[in-house]
Amino acid sequence: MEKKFKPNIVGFLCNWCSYAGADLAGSSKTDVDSSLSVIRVMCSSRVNSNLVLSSLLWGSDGVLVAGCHPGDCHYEQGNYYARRRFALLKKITEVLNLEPDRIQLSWISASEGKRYAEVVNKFADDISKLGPNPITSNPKV
Amino acid sequence: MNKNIGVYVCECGPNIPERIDIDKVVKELSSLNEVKTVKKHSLLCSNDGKKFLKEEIEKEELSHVVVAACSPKDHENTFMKVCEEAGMNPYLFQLVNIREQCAWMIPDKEEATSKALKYIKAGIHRVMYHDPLEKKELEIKVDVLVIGGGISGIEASLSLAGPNRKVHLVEKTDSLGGMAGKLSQILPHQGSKIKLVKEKIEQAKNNENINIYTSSEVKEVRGFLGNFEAVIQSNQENEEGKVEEIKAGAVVVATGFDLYDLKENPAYGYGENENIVSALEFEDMINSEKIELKNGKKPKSVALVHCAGRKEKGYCSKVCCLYNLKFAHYLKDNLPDVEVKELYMDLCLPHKQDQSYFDQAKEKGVEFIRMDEIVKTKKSGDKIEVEYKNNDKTDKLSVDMVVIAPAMIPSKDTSELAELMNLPLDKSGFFKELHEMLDPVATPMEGVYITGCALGPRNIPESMTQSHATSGKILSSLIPGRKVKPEVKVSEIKEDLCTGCQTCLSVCFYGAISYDPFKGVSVVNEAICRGCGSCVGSCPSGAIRSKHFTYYQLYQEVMEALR
Amino acid sequence: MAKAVKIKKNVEEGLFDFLKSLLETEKIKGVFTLKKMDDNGAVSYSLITSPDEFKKAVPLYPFMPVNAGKALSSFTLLGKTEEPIAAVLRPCELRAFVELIKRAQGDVENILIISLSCGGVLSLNLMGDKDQESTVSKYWESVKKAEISPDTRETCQFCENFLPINADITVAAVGNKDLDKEFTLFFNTPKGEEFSKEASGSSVSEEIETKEINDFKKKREELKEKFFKETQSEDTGLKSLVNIFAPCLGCHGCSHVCPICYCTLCEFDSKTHNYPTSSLGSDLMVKGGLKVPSGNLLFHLGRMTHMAVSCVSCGMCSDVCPVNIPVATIFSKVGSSLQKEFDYFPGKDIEEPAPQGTYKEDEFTKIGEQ
Amino acid sequence: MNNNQKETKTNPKKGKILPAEKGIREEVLNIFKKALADNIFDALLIPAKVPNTDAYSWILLQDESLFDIADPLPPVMTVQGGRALSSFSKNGELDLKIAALMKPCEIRAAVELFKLHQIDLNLVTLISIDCPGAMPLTDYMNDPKKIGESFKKISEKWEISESLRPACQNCHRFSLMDGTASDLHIGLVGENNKVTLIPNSSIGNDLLEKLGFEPNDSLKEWESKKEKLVKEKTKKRDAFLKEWQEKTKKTDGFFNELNKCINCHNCMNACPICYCQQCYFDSQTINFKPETYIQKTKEKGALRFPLNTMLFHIGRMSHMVLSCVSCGACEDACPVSIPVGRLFSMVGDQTQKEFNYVPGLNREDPLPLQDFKEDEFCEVETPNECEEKVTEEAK
Amino acid sequence: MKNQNVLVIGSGVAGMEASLVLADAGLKVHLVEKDSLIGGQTIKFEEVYPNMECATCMLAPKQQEVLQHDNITLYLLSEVKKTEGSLGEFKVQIEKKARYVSLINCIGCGACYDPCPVSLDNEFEEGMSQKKAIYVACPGALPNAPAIDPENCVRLNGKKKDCNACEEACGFDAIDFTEKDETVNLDVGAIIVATGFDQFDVSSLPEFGYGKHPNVYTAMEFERLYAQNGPTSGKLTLREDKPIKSAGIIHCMGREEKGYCSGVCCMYSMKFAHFIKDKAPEAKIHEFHTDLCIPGKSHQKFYDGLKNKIEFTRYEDIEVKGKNGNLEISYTNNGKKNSIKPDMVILSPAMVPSAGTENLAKILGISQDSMGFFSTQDQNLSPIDSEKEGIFVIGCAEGPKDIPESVSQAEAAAGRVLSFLQ
Repeated sequence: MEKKFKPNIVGFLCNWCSYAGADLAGSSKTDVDSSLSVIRVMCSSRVNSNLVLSSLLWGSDGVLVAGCHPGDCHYEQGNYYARRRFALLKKITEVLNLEPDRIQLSWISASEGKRYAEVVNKFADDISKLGPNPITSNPKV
Repeated sequence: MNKNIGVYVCECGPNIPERIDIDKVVKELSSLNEVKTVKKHSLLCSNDGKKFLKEEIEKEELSHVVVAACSPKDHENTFMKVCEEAGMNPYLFQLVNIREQCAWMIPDKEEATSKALKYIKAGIHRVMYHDPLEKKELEIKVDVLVIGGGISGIEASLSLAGPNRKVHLVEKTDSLGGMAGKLSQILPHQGSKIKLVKEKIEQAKNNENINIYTSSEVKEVRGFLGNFEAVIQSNQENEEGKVEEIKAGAVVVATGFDLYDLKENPAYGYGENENIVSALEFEDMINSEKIELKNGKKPKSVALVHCAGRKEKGYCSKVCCLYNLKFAHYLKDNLPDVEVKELYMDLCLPHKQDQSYFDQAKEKGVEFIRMDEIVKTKKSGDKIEVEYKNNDKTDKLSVDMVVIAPAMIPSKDTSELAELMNLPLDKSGFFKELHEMLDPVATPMEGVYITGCALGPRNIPESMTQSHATSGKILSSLIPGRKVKPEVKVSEIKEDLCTGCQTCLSVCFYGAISYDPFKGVSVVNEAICRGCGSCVGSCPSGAIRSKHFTYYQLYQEVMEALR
Repeated sequence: MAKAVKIKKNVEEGLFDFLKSLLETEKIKGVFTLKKMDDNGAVSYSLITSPDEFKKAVPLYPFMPVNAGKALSSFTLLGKTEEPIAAVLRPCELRAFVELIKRAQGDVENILIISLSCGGVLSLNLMGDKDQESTVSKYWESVKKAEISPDTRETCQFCENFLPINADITVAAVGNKDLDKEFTLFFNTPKGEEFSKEASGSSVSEEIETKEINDFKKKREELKEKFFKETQSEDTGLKSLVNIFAPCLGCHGCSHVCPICYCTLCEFDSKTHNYPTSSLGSDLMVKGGLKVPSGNLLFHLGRMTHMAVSCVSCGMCSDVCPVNIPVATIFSKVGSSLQKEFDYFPGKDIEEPAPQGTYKEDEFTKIGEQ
Repeated sequence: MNNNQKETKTNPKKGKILPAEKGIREEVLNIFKKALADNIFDALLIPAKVPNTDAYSWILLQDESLFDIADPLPPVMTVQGGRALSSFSKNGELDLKIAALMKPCEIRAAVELFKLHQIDLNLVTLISIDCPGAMPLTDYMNDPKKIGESFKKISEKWEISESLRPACQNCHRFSLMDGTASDLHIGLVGENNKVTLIPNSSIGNDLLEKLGFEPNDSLKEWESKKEKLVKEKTKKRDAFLKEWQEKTKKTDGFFNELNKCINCHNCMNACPICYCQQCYFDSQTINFKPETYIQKTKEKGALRFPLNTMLFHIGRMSHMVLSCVSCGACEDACPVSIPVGRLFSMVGDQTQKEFNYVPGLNREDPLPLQDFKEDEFCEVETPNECEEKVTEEAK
Repeated sequence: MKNQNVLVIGSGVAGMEASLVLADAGLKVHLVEKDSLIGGQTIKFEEVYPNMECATCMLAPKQQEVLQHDNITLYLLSEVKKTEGSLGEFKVQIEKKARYVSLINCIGCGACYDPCPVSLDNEFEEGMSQKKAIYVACPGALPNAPAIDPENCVRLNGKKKDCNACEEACGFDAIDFTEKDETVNLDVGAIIVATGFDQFDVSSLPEFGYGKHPNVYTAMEFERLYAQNGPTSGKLTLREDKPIKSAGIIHCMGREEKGYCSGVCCMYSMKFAHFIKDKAPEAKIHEFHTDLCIPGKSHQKFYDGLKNKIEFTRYEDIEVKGKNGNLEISYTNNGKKNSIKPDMVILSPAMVPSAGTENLAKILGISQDSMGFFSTQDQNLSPIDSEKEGIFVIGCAEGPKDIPESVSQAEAAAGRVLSFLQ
C-alpha cells in the first residue's frame, strides 16, 4: 500500500515569540510534526503577501505565519499590521476558492511550547486531510 | 565572486546523534558542489570547539560558514564572534537549528535526519545570498535637552548636569517649579519641608552646567539618540520670538499635568459659590495661612470631595486621596474644632506609609464617608449642601466649605509636543511609554525619555524617581567619547523602485522612515530603525529590503522546504 | 545539403508524433511548445515533461501568445539547462532568442531548436473566438497554397524572413499542397541529425527553398512596401507620428511583450522621466494646452532608439495594443531601414555583436563631416 | 475594522440648476469657459478629442480655443483620470489653480492616489460629473463613427445598455456619493437639458460663488432620478457579483478565467491604483536555475510560460484590490479580452466589505493597510479565541 | 567615587534592570542571587496586567542579556555575608554555595533529571509539582542548567555515597560533586539592594481555611497553576483535576494585620478573574474587595472591562468555611450578611519584606521601617536612598509596588550611581 501523504508546510515564525516558543517545545521534548519547515523572521509583519503567495503557487501545501499575541509584539504594533495583511490574503483566497485553509495565522508566545506543538500538529493534520496542494500539479499555474 | 562555504555539524554531545544520523548528513552534504568542506564536531560551543572552528575557517579560507547546532537564541552570537576573530565577516554566517527544532521534536530518526538535511541545505543556499554587513559607529553629543521646568524636569537636570555634560532646561512659564511649586507642603511623611522644591530650584539656577530657558518653547526637534537638534523659541517680551538652535544627545520630556476642569460637571457646583473651592485654591489658602469663608469667618465644617473627574476621565489619579488627608490633617491641626468630612469612592493608599497617615487622620476625628458619586452641590442658606449617592440611596450633608479634588489630566500642549516629536499618546492622552512594564521612561524614539506626570498621574517621589531613571538611561547610553553602534540588520530602500507612496512611514512605529520630497522617495534612518521589517511587508513596490532577512534569503529557505 | 526526411502524415500530427517519440525515448527530457489550455481555444507556451500533458500540445497552432524567444530566455536566464529539451519556435521567435543570447539573457545549449517555414500567426484577438477552428483551417489552406492569410498579423503578412535561421530542424510547411498528407523535416545541423532516426519516414533529397517559397517571399515583399507606405499618411513626418500615436494610453504593453525589451525597469517608467509639477506652468504658457499624460511619443521614439535595430518584426506589440496602433509595422519599418544602415540582420548569428556594442573605423564617415 | 465609512446621509444639499438649451455638453463647457475667463482657475483637466483623429485623450487646457476639442462626456475612457492627474500632480509645488473634470470612478481613484501621495489634491479642484458610462475601447477603435453615434443615444437616455463597458453596466457609483471626494459635482440625470451644480466642499461653495451662482435650488428632481438609477444599477451589479462569485467558486474557476493571459501587464499599467513604477511581481519574482524549472515541470507535467502569470494576478490583487474603484480600465486594456475588470471588481467588493472600506469615498479615511484596530479580525487567527466575544455580541 | 564596581543584591526584574543599565555604562556589576536561577518573582507570572503580556516572553531577552553581558558577574546560590566601608569604598564578602553543575559544560539538555532517585516538592511551583535533587526550577529557567540540592542529594548528604546517576547520564561531564562552597571578597563603590518581597502567610489567618481546604489557593499558587510552564502546564483545574465552575477571589489578605495596602493586589486579583474568564468563559467569578486601589492611567480601564463580566462585592467582613470539600464564602456587605459556594477560593495576600531582610539590614548597617521593609529617605523625596550614602534600595525591598515602579527605581538607582561618577 502507498504511504500516507506527507505535506510540505512553510512556517514563518517571528523571532521573539513564536520561534522561541518552538525552541521551548523542543527543549521540553515535545513531539512536533516534521512536515513544517521553520523560517525565522524578525517580526510577523515582515511576511508580505508575495512570500505567502509564491510559497503557495510554487507548491507548498500550507503556509503558517506565527507571531506574538496581539499586544505583545516586540515591535509594539507589527503583528496588528500582519493580521490585517493576512485578513486580506485570507479573504482573497476565499473568494477565489483557492483553498483558504492552506494559509494560517497563529499567535504563539515564547512560553507556549505546548501550544506550538498543538498548533503545528493540528495544521499539519488538517493539511494532510486536504491532500496535496492542487496548484503544485496544476499546469495552468 | 567564488564562495568558499564551510558547513559544520555539531553533535552537541549525545543530544543530536540520538535522533539524527550525523554521518549520513555529512556524507550527503559533502556531495553538494556549493560547499567546500563539511565536518562534524562533538560540541562546537565548547572552548576547543570554537578553537576548531576558528582554525578551520583560516585553514580552508572560508568566506561563508554554516553551523548546524542549537537554536540561534543560544549560540548565534558565540559563533559570529568566532567568525569575526577568524577574520570573516560575521554576517556571512548562518546557524541552523537542528537541535531544538529538529532532534528534540521529531521522534523518528529517519525523518529527523532528512529534516536536518533540509534545514542545513536551506542554510547553505541562504548564506550564499548573505551580504557582508558592516557595523557602523556614530559620534555622539552628550548634552541633554530637558523640556519642562517642574520638579521632575529640575531633578532630571540636576542629576544629569556634570563637568562634561550640559543640560538645557526649557520652561514655558516665566518661573521654575511647576505644580509642585504651588503646593503648600508635600505630604509630611514624604518630606514636609516645602523648602525642598525651592532648594532644588536654587541648585538648578546655581549649576553652571544647566542653561535655563524660561518663557521659552521648543519649536522643533530633529534627529536620534546622540544627535538631536532642537529649536528653542523665547517668548519673553524683550526678546519676543528670538530662536536658538541647540544640539543634544538626548531629550527628556517633563511637561507635567493639568487639572480636570471642575466646571465640566455641574454636580460639583464649582464656580457657583465662593465657598466651593478647588484643591489648588485651598493650597493657596494654606500658603497664605488664611482658611476663611468669603465672609471672613472661619469654616466650622469642611467637606473634602475626592475623585472629581475620576468617572469622567476613566482613571484614578492616585494622589488625591493623600492630599485630601493632608488637608484634613492641616484643618484639624489649625482649626481644632472644625468638622472635617471626606467624601471618597475608594481610598487609594498604595504606599506603605499611606495607611498610617490615614489612621492618624481618623484618630483626629476626621469623618470618612463612602460615596459612588456626587449628585448635587448647592448653596442652602449660608451653608453648602452636598448631595451624594452611596450604593443607590442618596444622602445629604451640609457644610460651610467644600474643597474639591480634581483629577490630573494631560497638560494642554501634550498632543502638540507629541505631534512635534512624533511620540505616541495613550488612550488617556498622556505620553505612552515604550513598554509599560519594562521601559517605563523610554519612548519609541530612542534617546527621548519622559518623566513625571507627563506619563500619567503620580506623586512627587515617584516623579523624582523617574527623573533619576531617565538620567540613568541617558548616562549609561551617552558616555563622553563613546560612539553609538546602531542596529545593523536594518531596512534599506532601493530608490529607483520607491514610488514615494509613504505607506512605510505610516507603519513604522519608530519614525525611522522619512520622505525626501526632492528625490520623491522614502528614506530609512539606520540609526533609528530596529529592523522589524514591517515596512518591507507593507511596500507594494518591493523597494524595501530588510538586511539579513531579504526576500532572496528567505525565498531560498522556502524553496528548500519545498524540495 | 541538409538531411531531409519525408513523413507521410499530416504535418501537425507528424511533428506531434516526432516530438512525442523524442520525449518517450527520453532523447530529450522536455518539450517547449504551445499547449491547449482549455477547449475555448486558449493556448499558451509550456514546458512539457509528462506524456499525458503532452497530449494537449499543439506545436504548429498559429498563435503567438508570447514571443517564445522571450519565454526561453526567462527559462535559461541563470544558465544552460542540464537536461536536454526540444523547443518549437517560429523563425522570428528564434531570431529574438538569438538576440537575447547575445545580450546574456539566455543560453541555447542543450536545447534542440525546431522551427518551420512560417505562414504567420493569427492575431491574438481571434484567440477564444467562437469560430476560431474554422479560421485556423482557413489559415492552413492559405499556407498550403503559399498565400497570405488576411487573418494573420500585419507583420506576418509582409514578413519575408519566414525561413528559420539557426534551427536544428526545420518543418517545411509553406507551399506544400499535401500538407495534411505528408511533409518534410530538414535536419540542418549535426545536433539536429542526431534525432533524425526518430523521424519515421523516408529520407529524400530536397531543398527547403522551393519556387513556391520564393514567389511567396516576393508577394510579401510587395505587400511590405504597401504597408510601409500606408503608415506614411499624407502629411508626413512627426505630425503623422503624432496622429498615429494619439490614442496611446501609455500602457507600455508593447515594451512589456517585446522580446528585445529585456530591461527589468524601462527607462521611461523610471524616475528619470517624471518631471516636477512646477514645470507645467511654463509648458502651458507656450502651448496653451497639454496632452495628459505627456511623453507618450517620447516613449515610443525612445524605445525605438533602444531596440529597433534588433527588431525581429514578430508583431507582438501591435497585437497587445488596446487601441490598435500599428506599432509593429512602424517599428518594423524603422527597424529594417536601420538594419540596412548598419548592415545588421537581427538573429542571424549568435557570434555577431549587436550594433550598439561595436564599430568599424570606416563607417558613417559622412556623419560629422563639414 | 475600519468604520470610518460615513454611512450617515448628509443633510439635504442645495445646488444651482442651469438651463442647457444648447445641450448639456455645451452648457458644461460654458461654465468652465467662464471660470477660466474669470481666472477662477488657471487650467482645466478635461477629456478631449485629439485633432484629426478619432482618439480621445486628456488635455490640460488654458487656451479658450481648445474648448472646441474638449468633451466632458467622451464615448470612451482612454487613460483613467486618476492616472492622468497623478502623472503631473505629485512632484511638489505648483503656482497654478487647476480644476479636473472627471467621472466619479476617476475621482475615487484620484482620492486613493491622494492617500498614496501620488496626487497632491491641494493643487487641484476635483469636479465630478454624473456618468452615463463609456463604450469598450476596442469596439470604439474598430469603428469610431458607429460606436460614437450609439454612445450619444445611450448617454442621452441614461440607458443601461449591453453595449456599454461591462464595468459601466455594473456601476452603481456613477454619481455623487455622501463623501468628501469631489469639491463640486455636476448633476445631469435630473430634468432634461438642465445642468445641476452641487457644491460638496467649501472649495466647491466659493467656486460657485465666484461664478456668481447662488446654490439655493432644490435637488429633489436630481436626487430622485439618481436614486432610481442607482437602484436599477445596484440590482444589475448584485446580479453580476453573484454570477462571478459562482464562476470563481468552481475548481480552477479563477485560473480558467486567466487561461488566455499572455502576461503583458496591460491591466496593471492601465490600472489607476497600480502606481508603482515597477511592479513588485516583475522586480521580486525570483529567477531559478533551469533545473528548478524542470523539477517544477515534472511536478506539474507541464510548466506554463511566461512564468508567474498567476502570481502576478493574485499578487497584484493583494496589493491594490482594497482600493479597486471598478473603473474597468484594466479590462479595456486587455488585448485578449479577459474579463479581468469584472474579476477584480468582484474580489474588491468582497474584500472591501471585510474591511468596511469604500475606496475614494472620503479623503480622510486611512487606507486599510496603513491602519489597524487592536481588537479586530480575531477570526483570522487559528486557533482563534474570539468565540467568547462573538457569543457576547450575540447576546 | 572612584571605584567603578557596583554590587547588586537580588536578580529580580529590578536587580536585572539596575545591573544592565550600569553594565551598559561600562561599570563592572556583581550580581548576587540566592537562588539557582535569575528573574525573581516576575518569571513566575504567566501574564502581567494590564496588557496581559506574557511575562516569560517579556523577560527572556533581559535575562539573556544579563547572562551574556561582559560587564556583569553573576553569583548564583550566593548571599552577602559582610559589608563595611562607605560610598566609593565598600568591602563586601559573599558566600557562594556550590552548584555541583558546571555552567560552562552543561548545555541544559536535561538528561540528568530522570535518573536521579530523589523526588521532592518543588518550592518554585509552590509545592504543586515534584522535582529531583538535581533540578531546574521550571522549563525555560535561566541559566538553563540544573543545580544539585545538597541536603537531599543522597550522594552529597551521605545517604548513598556511591550514587552517581546524574553523573553517568551527563554527556558533558558537567556534574562535579567535588565542587566546594566558596567565599568571595569584593571592593565596590555602591550597593543596590533589590531583594524583593515575600507573600504574607495566609495560614496565619485560620478563618480563611488555607491549608485546611485544598481548593483554597494563594495568589502565587494560582499564578503557577495557570502558567504555561507551570505544574499543570497551563491546564486550569482544581486540585482534584476538575474544571473550575466558580471562584471567589478575596482581596486585602493581611492588610489589617500589616497596616498597609500593597497597592497591587486589586489589579492582580482582577487579572486572575480575567484569566479564568478567558479559559472558562462560563465560570462565575466573584471578587471580594474593600477599597479598590487601582491607581494609574490604564488600570481603571481594565476594571471597567471586567465589571460586567464578573461580580464585585465590597466586604466589611468575610470568612471561608468548608464542609466536606465544599467551600463557602460568607461575607457582610454594608450590613447585610450573605454567602456564596465557589469551587475555588483565591486569597490575595499582602506583600511583606522578604525573609532575609532583617539579617541583610544588619549586614548592610541600614535600618528597617515599622513595616519591616528597608527604610529610605522618603521624606527627602528620594525613596531609593537608604540612610547610608551609596546604598540604594529598589523594588519591593523598599515597599510593595508593581513592575513599572520597580523598574523605574532600578533605573533611578543606576542614575544616582552614574551621576555620582560624573
